[in-house]
Amino acid sequence: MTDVRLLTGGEAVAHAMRQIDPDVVPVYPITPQTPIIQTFAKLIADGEASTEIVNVESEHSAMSAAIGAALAGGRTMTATSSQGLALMAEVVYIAASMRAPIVMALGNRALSGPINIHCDHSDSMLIRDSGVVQLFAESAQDAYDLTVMAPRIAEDARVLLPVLVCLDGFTITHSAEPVSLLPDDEVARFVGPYRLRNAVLDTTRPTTQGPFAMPDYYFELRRQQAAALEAALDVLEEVAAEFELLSRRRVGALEAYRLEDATRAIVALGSTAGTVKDVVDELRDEHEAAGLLRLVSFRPFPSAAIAAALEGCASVAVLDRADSPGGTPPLHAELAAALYGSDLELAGHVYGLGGRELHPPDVREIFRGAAAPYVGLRGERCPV
Amino acid sequence: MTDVRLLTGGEAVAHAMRQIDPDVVPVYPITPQTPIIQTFAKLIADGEASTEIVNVESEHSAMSAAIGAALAGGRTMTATSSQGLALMAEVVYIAASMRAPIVMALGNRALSGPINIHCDHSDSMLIRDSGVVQLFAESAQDAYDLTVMAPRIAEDARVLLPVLVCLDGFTITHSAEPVSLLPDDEVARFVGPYRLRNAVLDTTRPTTQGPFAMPDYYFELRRQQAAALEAALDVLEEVAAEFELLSRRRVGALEAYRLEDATRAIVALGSTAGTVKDVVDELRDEHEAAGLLRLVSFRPFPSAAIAAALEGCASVAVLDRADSPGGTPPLHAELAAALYGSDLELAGHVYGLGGRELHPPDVREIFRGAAAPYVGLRGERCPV
Amino acid sequence: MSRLKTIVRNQRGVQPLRGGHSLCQGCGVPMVVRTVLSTIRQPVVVVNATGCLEVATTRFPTTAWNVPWLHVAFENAAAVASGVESAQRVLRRRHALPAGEEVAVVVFAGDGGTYDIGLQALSGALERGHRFLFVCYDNEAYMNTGVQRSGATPFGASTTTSPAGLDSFGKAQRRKDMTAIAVAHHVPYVAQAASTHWHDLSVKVERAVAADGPAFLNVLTDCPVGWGHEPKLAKQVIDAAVETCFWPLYEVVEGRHRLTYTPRQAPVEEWLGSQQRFAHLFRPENAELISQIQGQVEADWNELLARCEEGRM
Amino acid sequence: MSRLKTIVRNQRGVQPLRGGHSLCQGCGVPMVVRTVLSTIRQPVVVVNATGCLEVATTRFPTTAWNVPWLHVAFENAAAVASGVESAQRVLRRRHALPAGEEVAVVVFAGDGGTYDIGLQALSGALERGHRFLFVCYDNEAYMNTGVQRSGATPFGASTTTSPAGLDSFGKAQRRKDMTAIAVAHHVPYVAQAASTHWHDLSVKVERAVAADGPAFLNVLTDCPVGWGHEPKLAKQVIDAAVETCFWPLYEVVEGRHRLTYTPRQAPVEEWLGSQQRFAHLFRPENAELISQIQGQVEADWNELLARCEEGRM
Amino acid sequence: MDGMTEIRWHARAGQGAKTAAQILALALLRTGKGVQAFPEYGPERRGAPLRAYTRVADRPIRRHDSVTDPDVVVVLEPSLVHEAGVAEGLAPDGYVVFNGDEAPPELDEVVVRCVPAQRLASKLGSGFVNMVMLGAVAAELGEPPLADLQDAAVETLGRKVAADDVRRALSEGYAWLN
Amino acid sequence: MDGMTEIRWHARAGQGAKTAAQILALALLRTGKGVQAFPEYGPERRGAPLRAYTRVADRPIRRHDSVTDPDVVVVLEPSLVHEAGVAEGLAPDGYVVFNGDEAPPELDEVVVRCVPAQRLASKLGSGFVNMVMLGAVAAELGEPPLADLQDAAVETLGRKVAADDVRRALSEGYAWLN
Amino acid sequence: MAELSTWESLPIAGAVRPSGAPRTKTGGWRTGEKPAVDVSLCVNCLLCWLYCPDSAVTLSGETFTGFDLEYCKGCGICADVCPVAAIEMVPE
Amino acid sequence: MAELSTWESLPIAGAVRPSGAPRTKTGGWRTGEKPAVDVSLCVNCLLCWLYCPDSAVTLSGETFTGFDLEYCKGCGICADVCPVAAIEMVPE
Ligand SMILES: Cc1ncc(C[n+]2csc(CCOP(=O)(O)OP(=O)(O)O)c2C)c(N)n1
Ligand SMILES: Cc1ncc(C[n+]2csc(CCOP(=O)(O)OP(=O)(O)O)c2C)c(N)n1
Ligand code: SF4
Ligand code: SF4
Ligand code: SF4
Ligand code: SF4
Ligand code: SF4
Ligand code: SF4
Ligand SMILES: [Mg+2]
Ligand SMILES: [Mg+2]
Repeated sequence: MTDVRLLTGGEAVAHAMRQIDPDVVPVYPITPQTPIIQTFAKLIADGEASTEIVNVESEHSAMSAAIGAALAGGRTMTATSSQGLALMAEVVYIAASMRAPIVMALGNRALSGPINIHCDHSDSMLIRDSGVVQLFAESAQDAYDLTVMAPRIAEDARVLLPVLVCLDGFTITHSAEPVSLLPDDEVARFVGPYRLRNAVLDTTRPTTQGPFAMPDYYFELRRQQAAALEAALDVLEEVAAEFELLSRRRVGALEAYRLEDATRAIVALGSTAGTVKDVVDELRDEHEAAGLLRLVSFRPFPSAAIAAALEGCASVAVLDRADSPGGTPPLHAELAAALYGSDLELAGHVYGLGGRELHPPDVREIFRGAAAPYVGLRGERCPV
Repeated sequence: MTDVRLLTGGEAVAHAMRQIDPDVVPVYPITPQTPIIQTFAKLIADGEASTEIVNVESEHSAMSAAIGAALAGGRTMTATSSQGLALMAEVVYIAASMRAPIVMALGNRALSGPINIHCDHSDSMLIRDSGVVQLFAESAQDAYDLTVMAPRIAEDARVLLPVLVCLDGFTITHSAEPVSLLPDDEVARFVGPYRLRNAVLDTTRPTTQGPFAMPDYYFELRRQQAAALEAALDVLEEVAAEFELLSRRRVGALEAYRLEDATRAIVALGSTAGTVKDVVDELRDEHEAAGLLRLVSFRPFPSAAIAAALEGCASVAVLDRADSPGGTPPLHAELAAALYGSDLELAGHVYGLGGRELHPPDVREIFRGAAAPYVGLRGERCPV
Repeated sequence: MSRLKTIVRNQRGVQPLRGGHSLCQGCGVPMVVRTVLSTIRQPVVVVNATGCLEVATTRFPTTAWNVPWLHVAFENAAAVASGVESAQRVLRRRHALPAGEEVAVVVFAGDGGTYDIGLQALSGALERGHRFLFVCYDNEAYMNTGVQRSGATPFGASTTTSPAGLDSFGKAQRRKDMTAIAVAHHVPYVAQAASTHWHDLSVKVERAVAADGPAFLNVLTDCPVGWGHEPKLAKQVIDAAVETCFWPLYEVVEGRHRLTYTPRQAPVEEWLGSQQRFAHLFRPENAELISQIQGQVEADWNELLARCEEGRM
Repeated sequence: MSRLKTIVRNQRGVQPLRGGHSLCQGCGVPMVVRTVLSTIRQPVVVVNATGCLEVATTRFPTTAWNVPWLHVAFENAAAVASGVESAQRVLRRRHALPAGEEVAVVVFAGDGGTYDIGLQALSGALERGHRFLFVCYDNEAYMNTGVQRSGATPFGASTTTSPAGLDSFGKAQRRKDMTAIAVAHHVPYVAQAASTHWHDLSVKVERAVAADGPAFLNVLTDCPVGWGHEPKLAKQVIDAAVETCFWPLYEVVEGRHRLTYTPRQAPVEEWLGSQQRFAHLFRPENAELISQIQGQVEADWNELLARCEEGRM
Repeated sequence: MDGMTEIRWHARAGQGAKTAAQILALALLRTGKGVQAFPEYGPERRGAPLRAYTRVADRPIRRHDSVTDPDVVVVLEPSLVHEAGVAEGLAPDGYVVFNGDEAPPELDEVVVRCVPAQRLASKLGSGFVNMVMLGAVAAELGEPPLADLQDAAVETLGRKVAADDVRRALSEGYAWLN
Repeated sequence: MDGMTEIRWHARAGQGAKTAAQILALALLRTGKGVQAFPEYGPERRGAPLRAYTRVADRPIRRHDSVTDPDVVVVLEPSLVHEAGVAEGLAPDGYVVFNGDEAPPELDEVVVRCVPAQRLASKLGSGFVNMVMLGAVAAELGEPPLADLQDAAVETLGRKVAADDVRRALSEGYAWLN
Repeated sequence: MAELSTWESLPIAGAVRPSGAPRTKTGGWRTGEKPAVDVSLCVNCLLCWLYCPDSAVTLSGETFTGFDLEYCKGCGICADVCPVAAIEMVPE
Repeated sequence: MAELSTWESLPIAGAVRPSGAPRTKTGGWRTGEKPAVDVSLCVNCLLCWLYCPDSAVTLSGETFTGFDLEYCKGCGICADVCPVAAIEMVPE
């Protein structure tokens, strides 16, 4: 009775949206998010869902309208990429602080400049301090699953935060893969109705939302938000467990792939993990104790679980698909903090910026410790 | 012959701008940057400098116009804070990638929400991957000095990047302190004329600037930018040395304060460093081997110099004036990466969000290792 | 006076904006808020752009507001309102809201949040046709941050970013004509009003809320601090703006222009002379500027009259 | 034909936009670029907003441009141009540029980068009075990203985000009247033009560049892919827009409106019928929509005529 | 990777290579295979050279890099042999399925199966060159069965095209190389 | 901190406390001291209670936290004793300089120096209440010398005010507590 | 800051309910003058009520009753707009 | 990717000088038809030149000379706008 289709990640997300049938979707087009919103728009135009799509005039307004809609009392979703996320960055922070449980699909794409439409994670990383939940999909199936799970995490009373489902631009958004869809009614039951405690449209119990906070209260209000993110880690696992009952697929905060007895491990996000898994299998066949730690949840960052998962390893290579010029790349820095004081050797690599490919031979080099800090860059010299 | 005045940090920056007399200053008001632009506007209105101020309609346009002006061939400065920086974030990345040597004063202020006008560093941290240089002032004097030095760093052929001079909102922007100004002509001579290789207004040698880059070239163009930031570290020291000859003041990438034989150190940015210095002196008087590492340059992050400076310490407390909910605070994460594999004990503290005060007793607690992760937060429990 | 009694009655004993806020002594904004909100009979939700009104009324944990109130940022009030309005529309369609009167969505934004940084969000919302009322309280500068020039600041006014000085006579550009820009969006209702012409304002609010689509109200509102006049002279100052034709009162219903008040066409000096920000214009060397301003006001006035004529054709 | 020869001569043998770009076969944009740039006699700097023109002409390390060309982002072309223009002004004042003819600053932006996401930057630049020419090549949708609805998309058009479907007839809102919005900014020169009316367009460019301040040109430009017509029918399709009064050609000089071409007022079906994006309107159940469109076009046309009359008073 | 077949499609944007790559994947998915189908994207428009890919394997496909050394290359647009490096990276035991009566000299070094798809499609009168080629590719691969391929194609192309024309084009190509 | 004097000014926004705090710092700077002057900022407007601070020390001042336990509290606006906790944190050996003829009961527990600045300023006819108070504070502190203070004030207040009025107001206050 | 709430006890997102919220008594902002009414002159036009920036004109139903001096900032607008000069600003 | 430049050898910020820049030969985009002119009919109006999206109509000074088939994408617009039907689209 499972409904397996050949869908791009973008289409898969659009189908999850159709099944969730949110109240409001304010959205602005940008490559490679377009397959999501075009597929969804067509489904709506044909009456397969009845969401109110608000075709706003910029991404700043997309997120602003999403906040308005979500706090008014409507379940709200949106989607963007790259420059779109950068343009709405200001309001993403505010959405998190106003605790608006908006679900947003992010087709990861390199930030300008130069302008480029292909995948890297610089857009996600731009808002890593904003207080939103960020979950990375490895495949179109993952993108679907996480989108279905997302409202449950976002709307949990312990969380109440925006949840971003990140899918690699083109590699996931535009690649057709087998995707198993849940029945419509099961999704509807799984996500349940949207219930907000302080809906702005409830004029009988007025609230002042988005007040000014001076030094006497700002810190405390921010701390609340950090606590919500900490709670999101538990909630994510709970929702993942429940989702597993339904789907027999489990997507939690992280996936340890053949890590049990691994001595060398790679840590990676997103679609690259699939490529790494193939190489891990090959190396295992060659009797090399290689393993992969795939992070699904980058925010909240599951530090303790990561440290535990990597405990037996001797060395870890962390793959950043984003740079921080003049500083430490984001994932590398997080790993350094999470593993600080351990004996693990840690090597950081930046790869895949602006859609540069990472092929299995590159992955092998990384496992061998023979890769340059910038993997796949022309003109890069290996460290001595 | 030194001209010592009582100036707020904002006024001090405005006077540096008057002395530099840039060609174009596109700017949009926001607290606590306003003293800078208001003082400067008044100086222009009275004919004390002849800069073209462009009163744009938003910060996104301020940075956009700055890019246009700088690449057209005009020396360009601007200033902003908080939401202003967040709104222009998209274009800050592009300014860096287009290698526009814009100098920007940033009156550090907490990002919304909730909305707040007081100091923390969340705004600076938002753009830490953007590829700009970020220098933090400890005092009004520092703010002046760094502003005078900034064009030299920004415009150096090895760098060609935006340089942000960050001054703590209110604490520096609005506090009056003694500031020693250099003579106008010395500043003019120090900064020299603005010369751009590919000025857009040079219609005899047309260039295409801001092209589209596919996966075949994007990575390489980004790598160039990272190299420019690496080079900025050397250039900063060179310019600092030259500035020292003029002023007898030296502001380099970092300041080691009584670190030589320190066993416990604090690492901090901005105006807080002054408070820490007072406590260090007290502790030294009490025969405690305390020291401070003040970072002036957060981008580029002087990892090697930091590791060297902290080598003799047993434990280091790093003070972040910004949080990364669900993750590691920015400075903490950088330190973890810089010191990874060393024996140093590293403790991270978040403090001062939204203008929360940090008083000497708090600093003592931190030195004692008795402070909570969130210092000065109401309701925070100390770790067990 | 019956309209004012109606306004009082609409409040049902609860001031939507209560005392205890920290707007300046004599600030002109609250009376606009009162007139607008109390004219509206149905329940309201207020969306507020960053600015004096917002900052000074909601210092956590206090609040001066007694109606649902939402603030997100400076430049996006119209977009936030789009979201609220869309949610209401779909929730009513889906029967997920208690039956009852439709909630009126009202935006308050200053001129900065309307003419400049908020223009795009407003324009987009007008194009999409959301049913909401956008009220710009236009005090002609960024007051909250200390009186900086905005697109609404009149030619010649001194502000902290267009200061009069030895080399400068204040703002060098004419003001953006925001009301005309809103009209060009072909929305059902647009009007220009002035705070102290409260009856006119109240009538306009009524029409605006009844309109089947977006409505835009541009309300000239005094700021004693930024304009430089004694607070209690609010009425006199605003009246001068109206009577000199600097700020004509009119409305545009489905594209048809109509004057709602006939001013006595006083010389602009009456308006300029009432405020410190224009004081430098009265220096002898600036005499030419005043006649330039008079000329511009007259030209604009004649153009407006022509539009009103056109409507009558 | 002498104007066309002048255009050719202005080029001095160098095409500002050369072949080798990857715009679609038959794209309507390049001829607008050619007509605009070659009409201008002085040296130019081009600022380009993100969109088809930008993306398809500058894939690194290639470039199709032969004049200084600057691209920063999608929404800020007018602000970037403000910076370039300001720099030129101050550098000339400071004698830091080689003496010689002033460089004309020309922006090219699509309708998305003009009506929607770029509106605010444009509005601010118009208010500040920078001397530059903003050319919107209006192909009525976001083409670069795959034909999504924009503020310029006409009522009833099917796009990928306003698709015609079982429950939908395409875009439900009327198009934003960007030319009128620009006019409301009271800038020296505003005009509406159409790509294939090249002579009219060229004359307008000449006037625009001569204007003492900002100039705005809104040029209807066909997109065979997004509109759904054969590339070679460009002229026929654009002519239909003009002849049906859907897209009147006019200019507004210092506030005075003037028609620059008298169309034959053909029925809108001529325009709608020429493109796939309107095909669904011809289904029987949508007949009402077509007469609604005809009504709107006529109302707008009459309003424009009234404005032109007014100018003559 | 063991048991994986990688196919690269060459065409001009607008000629239906992306769709063909996807239909093949769908039909193979229905036979229980692991599949993936994706095109390459750039700023180029209708008329520009374009590549698309299909991956097939006996188990789920996880790798997410592009195809560098295809087992099969399909040339939908013959003129591309001049500009697009169609044989680049072709696996040693790989082959090219070429739209034309005979192999062009550019492909002298590699194994080529010719399918006069243009001609066959014209003959059928429906212009489905891509479907003719797709049918031929399936025949050469030995999977999926023609009927499955036809079903997948009709489903993917939807209401807007005549199902019979699609089926006929596929079987014409299938027959040619079977 | 050794050798540091911290002064807190209480007034309503618009009464010139920020300026007074700054003038004091400037005059002390001219005598070779380390100084700092800053107000507290909030969303409150003209009329709201406001605090400003002056720090003086024998060496450069580096700390950048607010003043919590001032050595001197200056109350420019007498009505503030009801609402603003003016004696809060006052150092054990600290004192309050109060604008009024006699100390209000709220300040019973602390040392108060009264300066009828309102009355003195009215008498002078110039309304510089803040300058009268500033003069008195300097006298009480024992520094800076009156002339330095007067110069600093005239320089800070600029052309817009009558220099003589400023000087007179300062000396009036100075004389009162000297 | 001991009297202020801890972070765990604050309302989520700082959303404030007007009913329970504290309000700042801004009566202290008055700088020497306060409004006083001669009720015998008052014609109950309610203009003072409409204009008062601080919502400090009190009503009973629709009848003017006086001023709420806890919030009145003493701006004098009510006195200025009263058509019958029933309000005067008087020293505190 | 061996033929592409290394990161150190690229122009700063990717600023390209048109003179040295490679250009894509888009003549291959034509799908079967190319323009052909009957010069004897041509009245040198230059409309084809003005309209050509690919700058593929060549001139000598101000005189029409033909087509640059390296760039011509074969859209047929030149043939459509030629007032004297001097241009025809013909099979390659
Ligand atoms: C993105 C951004 N830029 C700047 C600011 C700072 N800011 C807050 S309010 C304001 C001025 C508001 O002016 P206006 O809209 O006219 O309202 P008023 O203050 O006059 O009430 C400014 C510049 C901000 N909050 N956000
Ligand atoms: C901030 C941002 N949002 C979205 C995009 C994606 N985007 C690039 S071009 C474009 C559409 C351009 O439309 P238009 O201005 O009409 O030009 P056209 O494509 O029609 O030439 C969009 C949506 C972007 N680059 N930046
Ligand atoms: S500054 Fe002006 S607008 Fe703002 S509160 Fe004061 S009087 Fe009102
Ligand atoms: S999509 Fe339209 S506008 Fe864009 S290049 Fe193609 S034809 Fe031109
Ligand atoms: S004086 Fe001002 S604040 Fe007081 S009641 Fe009158 S109008 Fe209101
Ligand atoms: S304004 Fe005067 S007359 Fe009117 S209600 Fe107030 S006090 Fe009475
Ligand atoms: S066919 Fe098209 S591209 Fe070729 S020359 Fe003619 S107009 Fe130009
Ligand atoms: S359009 Fe025709 S007549 Fe005119 S120049 Fe071209 S070929 Fe000659
Ligand atoms: Mg304002
Ligand atoms: Mg367009």
